[in-house]
Amino acid sequence: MTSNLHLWLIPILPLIGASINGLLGKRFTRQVVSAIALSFCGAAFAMAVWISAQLSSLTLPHVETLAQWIRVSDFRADFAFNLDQLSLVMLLVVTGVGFLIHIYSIGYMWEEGGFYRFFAYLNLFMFFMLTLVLAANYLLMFIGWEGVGLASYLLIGFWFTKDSAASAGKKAFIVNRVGDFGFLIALFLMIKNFGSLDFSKVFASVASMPGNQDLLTSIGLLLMVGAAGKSAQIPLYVWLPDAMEGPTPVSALIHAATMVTAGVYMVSRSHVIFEHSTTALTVVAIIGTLTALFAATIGVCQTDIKKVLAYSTISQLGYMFMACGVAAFSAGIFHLMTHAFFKGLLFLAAGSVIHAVGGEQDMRRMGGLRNKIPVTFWTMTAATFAIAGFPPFAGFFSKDTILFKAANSPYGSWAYWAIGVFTAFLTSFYMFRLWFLTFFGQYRGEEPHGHGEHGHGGIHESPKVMLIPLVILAFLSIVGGWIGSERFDRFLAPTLHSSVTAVEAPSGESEGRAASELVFTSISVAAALCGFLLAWQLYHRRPELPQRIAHSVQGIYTTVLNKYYVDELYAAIFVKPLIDGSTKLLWHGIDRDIIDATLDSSAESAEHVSDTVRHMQSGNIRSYAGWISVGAAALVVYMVWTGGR
Amino acid sequence: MTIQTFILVSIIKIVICIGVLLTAVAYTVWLERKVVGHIQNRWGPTRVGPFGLLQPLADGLKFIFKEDLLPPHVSKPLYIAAPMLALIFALTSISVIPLGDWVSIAGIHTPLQITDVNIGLLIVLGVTSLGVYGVALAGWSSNSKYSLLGGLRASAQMISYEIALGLSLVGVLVLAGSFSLHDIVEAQGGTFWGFVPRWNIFQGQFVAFFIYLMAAYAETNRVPFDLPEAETELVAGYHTEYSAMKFAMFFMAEYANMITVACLATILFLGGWKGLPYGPAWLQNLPVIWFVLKVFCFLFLYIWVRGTLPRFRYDQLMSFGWKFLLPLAIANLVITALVVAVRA
Amino acid sequence: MFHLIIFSVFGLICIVGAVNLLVQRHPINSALSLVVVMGSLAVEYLLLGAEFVAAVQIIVYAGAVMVLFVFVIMLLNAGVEERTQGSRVALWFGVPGILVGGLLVSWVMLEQAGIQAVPVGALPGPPKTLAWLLFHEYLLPFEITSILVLIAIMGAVVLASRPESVQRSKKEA
Amino acid sequence: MVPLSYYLVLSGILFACGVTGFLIKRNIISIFMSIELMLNGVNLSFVAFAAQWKALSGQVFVFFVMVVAAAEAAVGLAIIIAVYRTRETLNVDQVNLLKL
Repeated sequence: MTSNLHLWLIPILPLIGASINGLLGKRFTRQVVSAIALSFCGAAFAMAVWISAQLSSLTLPHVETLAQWIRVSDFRADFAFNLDQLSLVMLLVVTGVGFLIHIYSIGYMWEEGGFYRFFAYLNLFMFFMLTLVLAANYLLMFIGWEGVGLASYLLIGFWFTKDSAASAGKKAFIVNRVGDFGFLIALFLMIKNFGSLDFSKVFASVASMPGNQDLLTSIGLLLMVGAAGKSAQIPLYVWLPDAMEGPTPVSALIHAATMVTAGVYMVSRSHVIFEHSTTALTVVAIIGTLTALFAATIGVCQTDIKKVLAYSTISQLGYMFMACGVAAFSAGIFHLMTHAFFKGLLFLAAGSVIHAVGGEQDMRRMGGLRNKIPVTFWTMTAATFAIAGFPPFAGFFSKDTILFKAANSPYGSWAYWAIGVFTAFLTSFYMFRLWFLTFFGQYRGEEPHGHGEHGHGGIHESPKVMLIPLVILAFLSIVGGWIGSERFDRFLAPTLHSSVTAVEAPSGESEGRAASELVFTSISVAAALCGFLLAWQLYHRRPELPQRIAHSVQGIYTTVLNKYYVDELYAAIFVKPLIDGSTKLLWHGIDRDIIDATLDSSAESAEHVSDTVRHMQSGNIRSYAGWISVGAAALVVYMVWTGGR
Repeated sequence: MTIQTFILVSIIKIVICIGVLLTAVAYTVWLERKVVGHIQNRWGPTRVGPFGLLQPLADGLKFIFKEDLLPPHVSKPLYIAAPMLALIFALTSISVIPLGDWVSIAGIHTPLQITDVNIGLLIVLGVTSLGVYGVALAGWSSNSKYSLLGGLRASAQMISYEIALGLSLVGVLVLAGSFSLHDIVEAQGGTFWGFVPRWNIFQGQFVAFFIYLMAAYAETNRVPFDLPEAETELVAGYHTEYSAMKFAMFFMAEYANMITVACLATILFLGGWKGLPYGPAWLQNLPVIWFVLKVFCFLFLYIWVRGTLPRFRYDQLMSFGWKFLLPLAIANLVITALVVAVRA
Repeated sequence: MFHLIIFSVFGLICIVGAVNLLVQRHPINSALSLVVVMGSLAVEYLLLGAEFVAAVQIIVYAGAVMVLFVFVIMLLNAGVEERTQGSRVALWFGVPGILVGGLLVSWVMLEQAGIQAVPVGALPGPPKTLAWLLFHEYLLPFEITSILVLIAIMGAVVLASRPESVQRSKKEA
Repeated sequence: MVPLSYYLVLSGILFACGVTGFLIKRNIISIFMSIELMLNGVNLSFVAFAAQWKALSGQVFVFFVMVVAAAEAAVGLAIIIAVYRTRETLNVDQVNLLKL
């Protein structure tokens, strides 16, 4: 170990902030609360920047053990933190975007009750997310994993008096549990077979025993189940759209930029396992691809601005998994980073829009906001172009890389690519649909009234504190991709050093590769352009057209509008049997008829007995004393009888 | 010494003691009236005999010949028993008081006290603590509210001050290392630096002496602690309903108690029969005279205080006893014990 | 012989006092009988040589504890006992029970332990020896009982003092 | 020379009288006095056994019993006063709220 970076400080700082705000925040003014939250989060960000500045002098991976945790015979898990290129990227994204969103939240949440609570939760989330990212073993990572789930639950249900918010929180939590279950079993398998959960040891064991395909496949698939839960992939994606019940900054931070990408991070982190199991990789790729397409189609029909963004998030996460599935992990992480920028921005801008129109989220009641909230409009525009994949915006580079890899990687296939391109077209279409519906045309809603008492009625631009993060993120959304996937790949290579790319790199003919890359790029840009044009045609030039189309394909439209009835399907298959079973069998059958009945009858018999015996309790001291003396006499008689033996 | 002579000697001593004590009681009354009279610028008794010296005799005769009233609705056995109890306990405690050292008269070697027991002090304490029954029962059995209040006050007051009294004596006991009154006096022989007598009061026990003084006044229901018979509020307290000989018994009991307490103070703090350590040898060895002199001084102090001080209020009495005397006594005990321990 | 006579006389006084305690219906008479019992017990202690115990018995029991009883009886102006029929159990089971137990114990004592006799002043307990025992061997129990007494004093003060609300209303009235 | 058993029987009688008093007396103060009587009976047997076994600790125990009895008397009488203040009676048969 070269030097001590005190990595543990990075997660602990937000935890301190959370504790101060959570325990004492009720007495603080909003200024103090926000100052505390910002300073601790900002300190974590500053530390991340400081560490990246020192990167050249470090030997990576850099592992620091803070304290012993669990030591059971040979098995040990410590509070250990791991810094390498991958976690550094995640660290910067999480603290950076998180810090910006903290700033934004001050403006967004200023009027809300429970201000201190919100920031306490937000800082708590940062703590867990940083723990997840920096963990040097799966167990600590799991703590962060569960912790972000908790923070997500708390923040989705932030307006817990609202029924839908409360149940959305529960839904997110429970669906995540399904995924965590898979993750946990994967951990158990690792402990059993590798005797350790340290990344380094696990990967070393995996590399040294490549023959054990079945084991690695099952671990990989179980990990994928966990990742699917956290990152909202088929079949566990259903919680994410509902999670939009939370405050918009939460959607931006947790449900777009950071937490939902934890699955991608985890799969990338475990790339050694996946690379040794083709089956697992294929499953990841298929799930990613299908999710991308599936969510994109739903997104086309959604009218709620945040729901569109939610499905778009699912779809983009699908891209990332697609990248992971074709062993292009660095491409996935690259997309993760750019996505954090532009999707965070999209949510924040959407929040700004919602803020502007007084809490309205339905795009059909927006429109023509371009001139009224120009800063929001321009930043949103940047983000939209970025997600749609127009050069030179950030999304173009990452998405393009993924599509290229999907076709060209040894694990890739043309099918992935084709679906990916179609999804890109859909993405472009629904994003521009959102853009046009929101900012162009005529304003279709009522005058907002929510802010009447604050003396600035009407549609209005958000305060500076919200706009500055928007601008910064817009800047990042534009330039974030200019690093270039090649350079990014090289940077991450030590960590995500894959046998596949290692084999491929020397054999690649760079000439032909550049040429084919250009073809792929043109195709994907063309798809994005098509989407843009279609959206322009349908929602700007001839806004009556979508209605007619919807009528003509009524069945499909309703199905898509109702999200393919997946929620209903799950309710019928899982939820209802579970509720019925627990009601009829566990509650009525076992709890009431067996356990309660036993206890009740024993209580009743005790009552009967005591009812007869209680007459001895006359409340008269002298009769008690009488019984005592009778007892004493009996003892004396007994002792005399036995002769004191 | 055979058992017969022992019994004979004991009886002789008892008779002498009782006689002397009763006479002393009578003349303490006379002394009090005389002294208080002079304090108040009066003459006191002058008519009966020279200086009124036969006054106690006249009083006694009067008490004997007065009608013995028995008020209605009293609890008769207790009403009669109460004054007797009071007097009996008052007289009993004199039995262990040593008036002087061992003497040999007609070949019989005997102490100048009825009996010397090794728990003498405890017996005095025990018997005086029983004395409260007389007062309390008188108060209760008289079936009168003044009596009852007097009895209540007496019992509460005596229990309270007994603690301070007992604790003040422990210091002396620590110095002497014995309960026997004879031994305690013997331990006070000799002098400091040739001229200060080695009495306990000069051995650092002056605080204890002060506490003893206060507590003794309270125990004997004397001014300034005569709440049980405070005539301005309770008519005559516990003996309101008593008259004639029964009243006389209470009266005698009170003065007998005073004398006992004075004797005890003399023994415990003032060196008992030990004389001043200077002067001719015969002057130093006048045992009974020295003792009587000291007792007289103590009694005179009693009377002096009575003629001078006003009566306490009852709550003042209680808080004085519990909040001042008791802590002071404990502090005195601790310091004495420390000094003894360091010296040893 | 002399010993036995004294023992019997005071033992008899003891028993008579104890029975009188039961028979008397006025608590003050019971209390005085109890004083008598205690006094004669002190004599028994003297017979056994426990002179210090005897003295303390008089001072503490007769002189303090029982005075306290008398004081409370006077304070509460307790009258003649009412003959209420509160408990049949106590009368019909308890008393016969304790009589049987007591008789059995006495019988066993007389049968089994009657051989040894105790001379007068069998075990002199001079105060010094007792004090040595008390402050060396039994120092811890001694200190513990002192704490117990302290607590008892405070408890008694708290229990017997009138509740503050009552005091205040009295003052206002 | 008095046999030890006489002392013990005397102490047993006193104890039995105490218990009987506890059982038949109604006045709470009398009942309390019965308890004191029991303690006295026990004390006598302590002293007697001390003489029997030539062990002074028996007498020491008596002191402890006395101290506890004194403490008990103080607290007990305070309780009696408190009970009298609230229930206005000293008859234990009427202090019977603790039933059914």
